[in-house]
Amino acid sequence: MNPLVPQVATIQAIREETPDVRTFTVRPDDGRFPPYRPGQCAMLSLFGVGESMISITSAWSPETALEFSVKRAGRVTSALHQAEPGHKVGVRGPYGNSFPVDRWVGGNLLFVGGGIGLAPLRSVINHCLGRRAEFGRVDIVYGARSPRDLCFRQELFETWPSVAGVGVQVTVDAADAEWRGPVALVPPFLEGLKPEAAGTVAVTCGPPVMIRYTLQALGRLGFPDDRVFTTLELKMQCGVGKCGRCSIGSKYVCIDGPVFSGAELKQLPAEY
Amino acid sequence: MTAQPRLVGFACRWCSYAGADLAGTSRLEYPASVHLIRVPCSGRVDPAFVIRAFQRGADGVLVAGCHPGDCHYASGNLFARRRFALVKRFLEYLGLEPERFRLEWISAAEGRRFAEVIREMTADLERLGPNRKLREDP
Amino acid sequence: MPRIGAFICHCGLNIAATVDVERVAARARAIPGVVHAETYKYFCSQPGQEKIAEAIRSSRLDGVVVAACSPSMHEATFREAAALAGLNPYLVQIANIREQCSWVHSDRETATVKAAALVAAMVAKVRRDQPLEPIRLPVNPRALVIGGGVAGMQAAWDIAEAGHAVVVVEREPNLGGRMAQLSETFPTLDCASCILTPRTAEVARHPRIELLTWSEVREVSGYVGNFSVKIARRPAFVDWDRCIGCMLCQDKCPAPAPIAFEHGMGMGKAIGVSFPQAVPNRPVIRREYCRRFQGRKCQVCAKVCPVGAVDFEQAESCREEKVGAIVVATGFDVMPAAHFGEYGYGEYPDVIDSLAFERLNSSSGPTGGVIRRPSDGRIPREVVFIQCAGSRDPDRGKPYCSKICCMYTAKHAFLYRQKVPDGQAYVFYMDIRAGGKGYEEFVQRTVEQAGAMYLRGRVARVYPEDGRLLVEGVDTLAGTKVEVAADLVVLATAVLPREGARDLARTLKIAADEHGFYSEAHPKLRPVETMTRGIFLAGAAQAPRDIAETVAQASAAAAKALGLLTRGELAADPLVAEVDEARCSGCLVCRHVCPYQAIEPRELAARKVASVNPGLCQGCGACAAICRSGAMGLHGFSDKQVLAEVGAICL
Amino acid sequence: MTDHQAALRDIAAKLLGGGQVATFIGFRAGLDPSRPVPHFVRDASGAGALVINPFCGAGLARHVLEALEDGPVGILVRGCDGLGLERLIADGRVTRERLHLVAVACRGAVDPARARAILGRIPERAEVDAQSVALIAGEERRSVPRDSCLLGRCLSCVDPSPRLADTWLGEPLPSGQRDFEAVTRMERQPAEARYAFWSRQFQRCIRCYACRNVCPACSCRSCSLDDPELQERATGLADQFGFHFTRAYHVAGRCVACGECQRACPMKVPLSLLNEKFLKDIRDLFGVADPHRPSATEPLACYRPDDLESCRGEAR
Amino acid sequence: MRLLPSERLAEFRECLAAGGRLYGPVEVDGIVRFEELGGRLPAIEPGNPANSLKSFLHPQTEVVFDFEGGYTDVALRVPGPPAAQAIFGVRPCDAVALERVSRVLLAEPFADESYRQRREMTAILTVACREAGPHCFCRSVGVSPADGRGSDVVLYPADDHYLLEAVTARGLSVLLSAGALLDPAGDEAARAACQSTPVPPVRGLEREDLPARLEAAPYHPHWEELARRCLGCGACTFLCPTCYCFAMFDTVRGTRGRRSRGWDSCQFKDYAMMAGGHDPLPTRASRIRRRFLHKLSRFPAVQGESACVGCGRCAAACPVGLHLAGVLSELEEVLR
Repeated sequence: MNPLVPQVATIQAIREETPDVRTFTVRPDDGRFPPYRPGQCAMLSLFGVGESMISITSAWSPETALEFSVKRAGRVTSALHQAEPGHKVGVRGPYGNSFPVDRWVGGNLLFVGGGIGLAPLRSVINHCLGRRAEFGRVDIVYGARSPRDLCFRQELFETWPSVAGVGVQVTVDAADAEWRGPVALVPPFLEGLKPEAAGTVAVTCGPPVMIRYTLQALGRLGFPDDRVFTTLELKMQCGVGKCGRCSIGSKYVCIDGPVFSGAELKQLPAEY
Repeated sequence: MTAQPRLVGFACRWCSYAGADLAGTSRLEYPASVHLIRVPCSGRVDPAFVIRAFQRGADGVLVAGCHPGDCHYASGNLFARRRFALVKRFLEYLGLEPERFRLEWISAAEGRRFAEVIREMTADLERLGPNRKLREDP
Repeated sequence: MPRIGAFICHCGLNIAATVDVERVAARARAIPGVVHAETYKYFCSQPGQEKIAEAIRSSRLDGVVVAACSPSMHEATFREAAALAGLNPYLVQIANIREQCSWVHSDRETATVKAAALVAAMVAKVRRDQPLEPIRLPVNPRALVIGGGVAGMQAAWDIAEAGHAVVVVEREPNLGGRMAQLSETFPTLDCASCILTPRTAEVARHPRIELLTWSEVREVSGYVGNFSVKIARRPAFVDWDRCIGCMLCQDKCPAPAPIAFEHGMGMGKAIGVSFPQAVPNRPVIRREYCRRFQGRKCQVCAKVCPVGAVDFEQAESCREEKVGAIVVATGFDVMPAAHFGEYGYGEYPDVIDSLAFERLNSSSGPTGGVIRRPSDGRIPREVVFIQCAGSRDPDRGKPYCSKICCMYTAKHAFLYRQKVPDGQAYVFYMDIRAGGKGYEEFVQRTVEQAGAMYLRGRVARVYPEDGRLLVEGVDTLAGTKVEVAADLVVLATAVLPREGARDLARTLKIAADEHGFYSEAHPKLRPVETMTRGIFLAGAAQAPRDIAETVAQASAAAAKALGLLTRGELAADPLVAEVDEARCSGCLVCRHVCPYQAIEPRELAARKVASVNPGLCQGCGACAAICRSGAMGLHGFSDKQVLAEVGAICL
Repeated sequence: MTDHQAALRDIAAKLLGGGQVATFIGFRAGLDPSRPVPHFVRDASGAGALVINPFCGAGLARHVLEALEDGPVGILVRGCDGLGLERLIADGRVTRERLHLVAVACRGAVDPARARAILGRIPERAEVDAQSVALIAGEERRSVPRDSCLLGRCLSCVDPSPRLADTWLGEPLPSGQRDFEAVTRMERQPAEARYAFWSRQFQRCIRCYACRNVCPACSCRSCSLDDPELQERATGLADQFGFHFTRAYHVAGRCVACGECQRACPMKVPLSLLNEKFLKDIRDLFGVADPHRPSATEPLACYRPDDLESCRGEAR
Repeated sequence: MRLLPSERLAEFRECLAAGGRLYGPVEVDGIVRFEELGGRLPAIEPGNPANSLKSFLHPQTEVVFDFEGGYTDVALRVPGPPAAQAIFGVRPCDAVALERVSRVLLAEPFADESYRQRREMTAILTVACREAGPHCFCRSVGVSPADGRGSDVVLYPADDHYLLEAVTARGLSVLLSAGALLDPAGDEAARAACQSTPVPPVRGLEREDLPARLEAAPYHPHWEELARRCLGCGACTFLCPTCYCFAMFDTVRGTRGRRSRGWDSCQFKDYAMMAGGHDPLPTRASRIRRRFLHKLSRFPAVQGESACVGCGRCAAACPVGLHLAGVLSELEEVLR
């Protein structure tokens, strides 16, 4: 079977997260989508428009449909934002590596997200919370440009905080009238929280700039490179390591990534 | 009913499109081969439109505008005249039959002439048969 | 995804008889993005528009295609209907399946297929339409009137009376134009100046009217509501602010000068006014006749002037006026002598034209209203009037009828008989055109009371014989050759646009016909508007007409101008060009093809891009077509829209 | 030509040394002597690398666009480069004031591949004159006709000398008139033969955009050929016809006939034969004497009220 | 080993043609390129045809699938399997290049199905080189003029005959099908001759430490120098037998549509530009550097061998002489 040919799937529900982020619930018409691990992506496409690599924000289970949180940016994602439940999409995957969750067992987890970057984290957070007993303390630090740009509000403010041993800290770059919470960029905000590095794995995802400064911050906080993880995003055409688009050095983000440890990142040329 | 040639026409809204309307109000019958696309002025017609029509399966293309001197915008049709004089020759240079592309001046008062041009051109295209040149595979 | 509604109109049986509208609707429904398709008897009717509005609301439409009659019929109707239902009116497109389908094809099958294709094309187009807002243009409430004749004065007066400031530009030193040269007016024979002088005074006095005489329009830029006009005032060599109008200068000036006003019948002075009642009552020095300017040392005027207003150093001055509307009332000229060799016009002093005859008639004229022939000042016993001199003569003159000649010739014959009771007037004519209130009756009076002899036919030639002029012609009714020995021959020469009318047309960017008369936007429905928004026409500048019509038209032009000026701002069609600055390379080839100078370069960061003035742009799309990169777009007719239409048609 | 090399290096060094220009564009030796490459000298000391000889085949005009970002540019110009720069200036992409043109008359450049084929080895030197070309390698010196080894773009050249110049190397040569003889030959072919010919040519095209990227008349910031809605990415024959029509039409009346597109085409698509058709018709229809020499207004951006209506009636 | 007398070449061609479409290098309009052979014999000249072998296995554009329907219903149709084809007159370097490309496109778990099917339906008959072409430098990148990798059959030319060697099972069956034309052969002279064909070396290409040297100087100013000269066209990449980058695009005709894939070039601006506007390869220099590093350092790092096979096409094609061999010798200087 040609890996470039997608499964036809149907949009079942659309949830508006923010003015420019929507979460699509998608179920393949043949009902089967291979099991996927937290951090993996899939090629989501509109027929006649094109494809876009999107991280899967849902945590896999046999019955739940796929969820994708999509930020309106280019041609495909803009068209997706015009789509309605019942519309057909193409989906192929899952692609890429995933967060090495099993290697984290027994440790504390620190998730640092920015903006739409919470999408890939959400799948791993929910995956880990599904295995709550296997981990120590779980801290979630999340920030967005403004209160209206915060994704997954329900989980942020209700679901996750209600889980034992889970702390959620939310900040915004710029407040609005209602906002009572902290106002700060994520990296300094994180440093201010002084999370305990010892025995903790840090996972971060967000805009390139935010990732860069967060990694530096984590370094200063004493997190060793091999216990810091992030995901990279590059333009992709095939998603299966053929089209050449997403190569960084001798790696292809689509198959060798998107998850990289801080140590691996240091090995890559700065072409991302 | 036999399959008719497909004739795509670009008509300036002030003269030729109105001329076609007049043909209508005068109930002058002409072949249904032609489908007009309304443009503000023959000077608006980019040769890319003509090429696209041939690519997508038009058997002929007509660009129609006001008579020289009568352009609602003073000069649009005079630019069009130069542009399509070249384009027509170039298309022939590429091997297209001359009858497949025409630039015509049709005023708002020339409903009869519009019908006449369509009849003529349709007859030419029927004689030539379907166009395959420049055309993508259906 | 787009949510487009397609509405297929039966137009009674006009469409439905030839096109299977239900099938067209079904085809439309099959187009991706079309979420609603229905047919109805008459969508243009109130209930029809209601249906569209209802569908827009209930199906949350973001695009509407109405398949019906030509967009020239009801595009506006349906756009308004959509707007009322909350849909941007520019998201409505019309598929013309009546004029261009059902009315011209009889085969139901082919017509139906074509109609469906036309609908598909419009669906493809409307999908790529953007919501647009009309362009709001501020309107400068002032008006400019070009020409200070009876037309210009009437227009200026009406506009000023309505409360708007008006600038009147007149090429001559004073107001009045042609009418001021006339003696009496037909058919009532009131004296022209008796009617005109009070009106002239009113205009001159009016607080909201500014007179710029001895001046010319040099440059016009801008657009409707926002014209900027450069006006040059020729040097009068008299400081009009100082001048008290005593005219001592004129009395004492030793240099005679033929002044245009007397039309060759009388002389004026190198300094002075054209006629006694001139408004403004201020003199000008005509360089070409002034001794001082001819290098001789005459200073008479300067010496006699009690207020030292004479200023030989005065130079041309230029000023700029900002106005919202322009009324063009530049009037007419008559055909020059050169055309009439066979009549000896210009050769024999006693062959004159009608305007000259008006001066001979005028009590304020050179002869004090006594009709004397130019050669020897004798009172002519026989006068021959030749009509259609240059008019209705496609070969040698003008093809058109000058319209006023029949009447003023009758008037001349009548007045002549009044002043020379034993004189005999002959009138050579082609036809008598006396359409107008009391006109025909007046011609009859001329024949019956004034005993003028009307001879139907053309005059072959006029030649002198012992002090008189022999007029050879044919009486085509009698079929006989006629020969009249006359003391004076008066030619009803053809009416022409004012000299320089074409240049002014270019300056104003308005159209003129082959003869130089300004073209109206529509001969029936927009007779006083030009194709250029904000510029209106009054009087003989547009075509030959008499005073009554001229004044009526002047008021009409004023009303049109007021319709514009009374609005604080006006809305222009947003279907204009717009530059995608990110793509523009700044080659500005678009600038060369823009007929409206609407494109200007704009500095953007370190580079130059084209930018369109939406006020000037008329949406012709020449720029969009010549732009290679596709940076220049045209709202409503973008490359992508037209290409999509092509694609849809060719499916 | 070659004998101007010392002078060229001298001038370049002065311009760079004196700070009048930030970059000097010329040629330097390539991997083999018959293949010099465009070179960008950044400081006076580098001027010694400049070469000038009959193997200098590439056009230089298009390179000023990038180079100007670093400041004023000095550039070696032959007739073709000069016209190319005139085009870029007319298009408002380049300002004359920021250029220093070192002009040289050119009798034509040798096509290294053809020369090698003739000699059977890489030529080391060449001498080009109005009649013939001498190819030299080691002891061997072979004199051959111009049309056997010059670049196609040089064989049809009528502008050996640039019209713009700030400094001259040697004397200008007189310019000539284009004859469009190749176009005329093509026009004489039957329609079917022409279509077959162009189909064959366009089918070869690999859409590498070299033709566009070397073209001094194709300097748009964003090219319609990159817009998938205006030019789909597919490469079927219809797409290829569309692509080549658009490329040729977009330079119609603007092409300076430098022939760079054809030289650059790795598939030898005869692009000049397309450009020249437009040039010929512009000359014949609009009476533009030298349509390839940039003028104040492009032939398609102006009109005469009495232009002939060539499209009318013909189809009957 | 079999022997084919030169005079039987035409018959041999016929029997290849019997197996499906047959392509080979021929001169058309003054340019030698792979075309359908028809009645012609392959033009076996030193060097390579203008277009590379990849055109037949990884075409310029190909259909991924067609679709039909609207927003709420869509049906996909994938194209049927490719027809059998043979390419006769390939140069060893081209075949080796194919083998390199296969390492990527056939890599599991996501093997490129259409490429795999094409490869299986394609017989590649290579003619070893007795003479180097104007731009050849295969030896500098570890490829020999008699290299059999990637070929199905290799023909070693001798004065009046060819020595035929089947490299793969597919090759063997080709030889069997042509058995009647072939004589048994013992002598290996032809092969030896080809193996010892001289190919001028390119300075710096053979260096063991080349990858290290390149990676060590990623921002060397010479990359900028190259960028000034480069026109940013895709000639080098599209003609390169080992460049496999492609892009996917959709085209629509009413309710029917098509998703296709087509060659793309890392030398084009926007090649890596992301929807958000972020571009990891924003400058021409960065794109050129990417290309050379990929060929000479990064691909080898993963695949153990260079992604350049020394075919010399970039040298023949580049309008400004900015080709791998040339650039390498330039770098050799500036990196010293």
